[in-house]
Amino acid sequence: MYTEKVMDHFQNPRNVGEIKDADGVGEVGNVKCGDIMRIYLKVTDNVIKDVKFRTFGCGAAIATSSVITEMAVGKTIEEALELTNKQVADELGGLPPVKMHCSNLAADALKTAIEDYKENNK
Amino acid sequence: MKKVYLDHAATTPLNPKILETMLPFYKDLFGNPSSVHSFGREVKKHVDKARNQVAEAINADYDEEVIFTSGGTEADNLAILGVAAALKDKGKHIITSSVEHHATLDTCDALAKEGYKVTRLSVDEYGVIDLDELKSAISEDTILITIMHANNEVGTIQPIKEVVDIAKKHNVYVHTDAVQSFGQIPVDVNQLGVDLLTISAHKIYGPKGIGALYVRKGTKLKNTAHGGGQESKIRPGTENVAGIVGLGEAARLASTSLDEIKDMERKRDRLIEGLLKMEDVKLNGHPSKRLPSNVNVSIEFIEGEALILSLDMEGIAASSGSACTSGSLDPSHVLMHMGLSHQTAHGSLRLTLGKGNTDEDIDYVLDRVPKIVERLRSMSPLYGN
Amino acid sequence: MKKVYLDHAATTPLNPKILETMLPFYKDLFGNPSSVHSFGREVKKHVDKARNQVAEAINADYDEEVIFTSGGTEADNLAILGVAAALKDKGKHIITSSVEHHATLDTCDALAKEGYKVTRLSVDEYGVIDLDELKSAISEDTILITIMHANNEVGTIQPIKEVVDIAKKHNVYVHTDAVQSFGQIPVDVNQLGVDLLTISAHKIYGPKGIGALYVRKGTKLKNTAHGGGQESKIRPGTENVAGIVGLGEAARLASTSLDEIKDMERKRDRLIEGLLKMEDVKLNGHPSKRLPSNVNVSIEFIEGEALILSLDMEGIAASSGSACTSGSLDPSHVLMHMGLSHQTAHGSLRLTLGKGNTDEDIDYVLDRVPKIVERLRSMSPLYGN
Ligand SMILES: Cc1ncc(COP(=O)(O)O)c(C=O)c1O
Ligand SMILES: Cc1ncc(COP(=O)(O)O)c(C=O)c1O
Ligand code: FES
Ligand code: FES
Repeated sequence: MYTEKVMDHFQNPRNVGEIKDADGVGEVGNVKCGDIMRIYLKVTDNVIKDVKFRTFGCGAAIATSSVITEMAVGKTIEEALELTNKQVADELGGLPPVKMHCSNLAADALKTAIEDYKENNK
Repeated sequence: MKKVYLDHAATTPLNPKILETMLPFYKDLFGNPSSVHSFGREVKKHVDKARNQVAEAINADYDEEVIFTSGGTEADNLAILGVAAALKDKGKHIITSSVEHHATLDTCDALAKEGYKVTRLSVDEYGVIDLDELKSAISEDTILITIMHANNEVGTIQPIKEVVDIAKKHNVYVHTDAVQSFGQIPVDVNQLGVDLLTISAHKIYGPKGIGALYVRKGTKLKNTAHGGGQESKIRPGTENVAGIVGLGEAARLASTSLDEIKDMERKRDRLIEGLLKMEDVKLNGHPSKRLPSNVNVSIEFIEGEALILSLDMEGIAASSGSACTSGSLDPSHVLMHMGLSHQTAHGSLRLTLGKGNTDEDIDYVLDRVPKIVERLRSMSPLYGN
Repeated sequence: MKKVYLDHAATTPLNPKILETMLPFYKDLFGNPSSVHSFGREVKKHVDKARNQVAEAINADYDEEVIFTSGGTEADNLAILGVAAALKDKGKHIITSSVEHHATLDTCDALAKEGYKVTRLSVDEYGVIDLDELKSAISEDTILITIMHANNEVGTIQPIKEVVDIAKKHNVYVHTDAVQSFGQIPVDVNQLGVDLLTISAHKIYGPKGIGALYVRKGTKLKNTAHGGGQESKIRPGTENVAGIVGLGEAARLASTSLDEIKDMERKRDRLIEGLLKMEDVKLNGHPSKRLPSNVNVSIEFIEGEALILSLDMEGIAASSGSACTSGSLDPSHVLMHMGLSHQTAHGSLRLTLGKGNTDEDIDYVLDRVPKIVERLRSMSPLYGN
């Protein structure tokens, strides 16, 4: 069902938690299956220095949250905004078809957090 | 790693004694029961014997009232579509409940698309149907009431006898899906009074892919498949002989071992008690009108699949009301109809006991679940602060 | 007593190697393939593997084109009813032949009662359909042509590739029942070009109660049963896992052992030759477009069932076109449509070879049949003087 990489990220999720003085916070929810994903960002000189997440959701939801935090760290805001849902899924070695919308969630949550950062730094 | 299987409502291991009775039909006794020659006649006898075993186990009056099918799903389909087709000139109204198995729900939905009227009775917070609602739902046009004997997710037992009492006054057939109840609580077609009843072998330590529909003598039922003369022409196709023999033996063993059930109930209650010690955990289903095997709790702030996967890594096989994994992403229709919120329904955990589970299994589960729940909650944006 | 089984068209013994592959699924690997936990996931892999084995054996492009069913009968039903339901707005005309298996014939009859138009193509004296008749039967309204690959009674092989060529010009789906041909002659869905194809495990040394329908990608087919999400939602119900694994292995072995067939053909021809030495005996079916396993002769002045019972007493398992025993008293519809008289059709003998039959078996049969025939003829008012 899930690839080894999905299971690894599910079992040992990277960057779980919160950032107290985050520069940006994004939360998205998926109406269909009720998951909620919250992403916290720390940004210095336009580069994402730290990302943390909290997720209520299935194995895929947790794994995509985890992997996107890894993918985002070290990227500029512009680069991070270009991360796509498909890239997230590919990074995990693929997701079951019914779970594909979960990867949308991860990319969306990151984008929402970046929007929030931009809003805060206008 | 320790392995604890607590998903007996999904399927049970095959009892080795039952396998033993099946093996000859994979070896020398390979004939086709429809054949005239001795290879066939010999096998036919065993198909007849299995039919008798099932009939006796559910206290049917005639062996021929038992029609073998490829499982519970097919038996439910046959009961509902078969009665609908046979009685379509009498009426086009079917009554079911909102918490049925998909084999029943989806079949009723299919009929609804063909112009039948389907009433889905609501259930209370415990998952029990309302008999008054049933009474007022019955009309001249009603041809069938199909209500499951016990629910597969929350284990709630429905008042089938009372349903039959009401139905009889209006001359309406009653079908019950006894897939989960058979082998756990008494299933007696005459005591219940039903006209049709579904069982499935793989829930009672028999093989997968074989089940039966009980059809009371005289009940009007149209075949839904077409072909040879097998199963009184109601269900054509060369018989799954080994499966049938296995179901016969499984039914025989199921009906004679209701004693072990008391001990299962005790273990179930230990599990429930232990799980309810965690904060924000609630029992789903009825506290007493409940299958001896069934534990179903909602654990707030976490999602079912994540919990199942984590338990799996500890060797514990469980399931969740959350249907995330089975193609649909909607939370359990059963829990939703019992009034749970979307989110709470998503965080359900079903543990279903079997004959092989020990008290050590319960200890192990009660040790691991709280740890896993804590870990998942610590990841959840819904929890804490 | 010597036992000679010559009724492989009715069912085959299970190959012990195939049983070996099935047994783990009756033991440790008992999980439900739909379960999320490892007990389920492990089993799911083997269901997928079996699907791949079947797909490869019939040269399907995608594994998902294989839908497991409870046998050939269900697969035929699903193909015909499923296409009829899916395309009912396109048209309501179905073409079949007059010599199909009852699983096809009776399903078409059921549709005819529901207002579909069914054309039953006639056959020549050898049981072969007429392609010109097919051409003129196709109309705007035609949605499906279902013609069997090889006949179960007389072994006649139909020109399916040519049927497909004609059908393609009119954009009409073709289904073929390959239950008898698979494992005996090449069955390649792409070479044949069919859209749907039926196979059954118990005719190819696999277990009873499991079969498959090949459904070419993109083919419109409506599910006929309703429930869980198994088999791409086309065929719900907990999978007969052991059966599926057995079918997978049987399909693999069937497709790689077409060599043994040559030797079977030689034995078949010995049998035919020997039987034709008797007076007033005639071969039924095509002399060359014929399954390697099939012998079917009409023996004048005697009745089939009496012959079968007599052979049985000598340990020989055979069958007859006479349907005396299977509920109906009419003689074989296949033989009648091939132009045999009522009386001649009643006196048919079908011997179908399997991999286990030896030349000694043939000798034994050729020794006993004439004696039995003589005895029965001496009792017949139609014979002699
Ligand atoms: C209540 C109920 N009905 C029907 C079924 C379907 O039976 P089967 O798995 O034999 O198709 C099940 C099991 O999945 C069930 O729990
Ligand atoms: C040509 C043909 N089609 C269909 C079937 C039915 O298959 P099953 O016995 O698996 O239901 C048979 C065998 O009885 C057959 O010979
Ligand atoms: S959380 Fe429901 S599908 Fe991912
Ligand atoms: S001869 Fe007796 S039934 Fe046909």
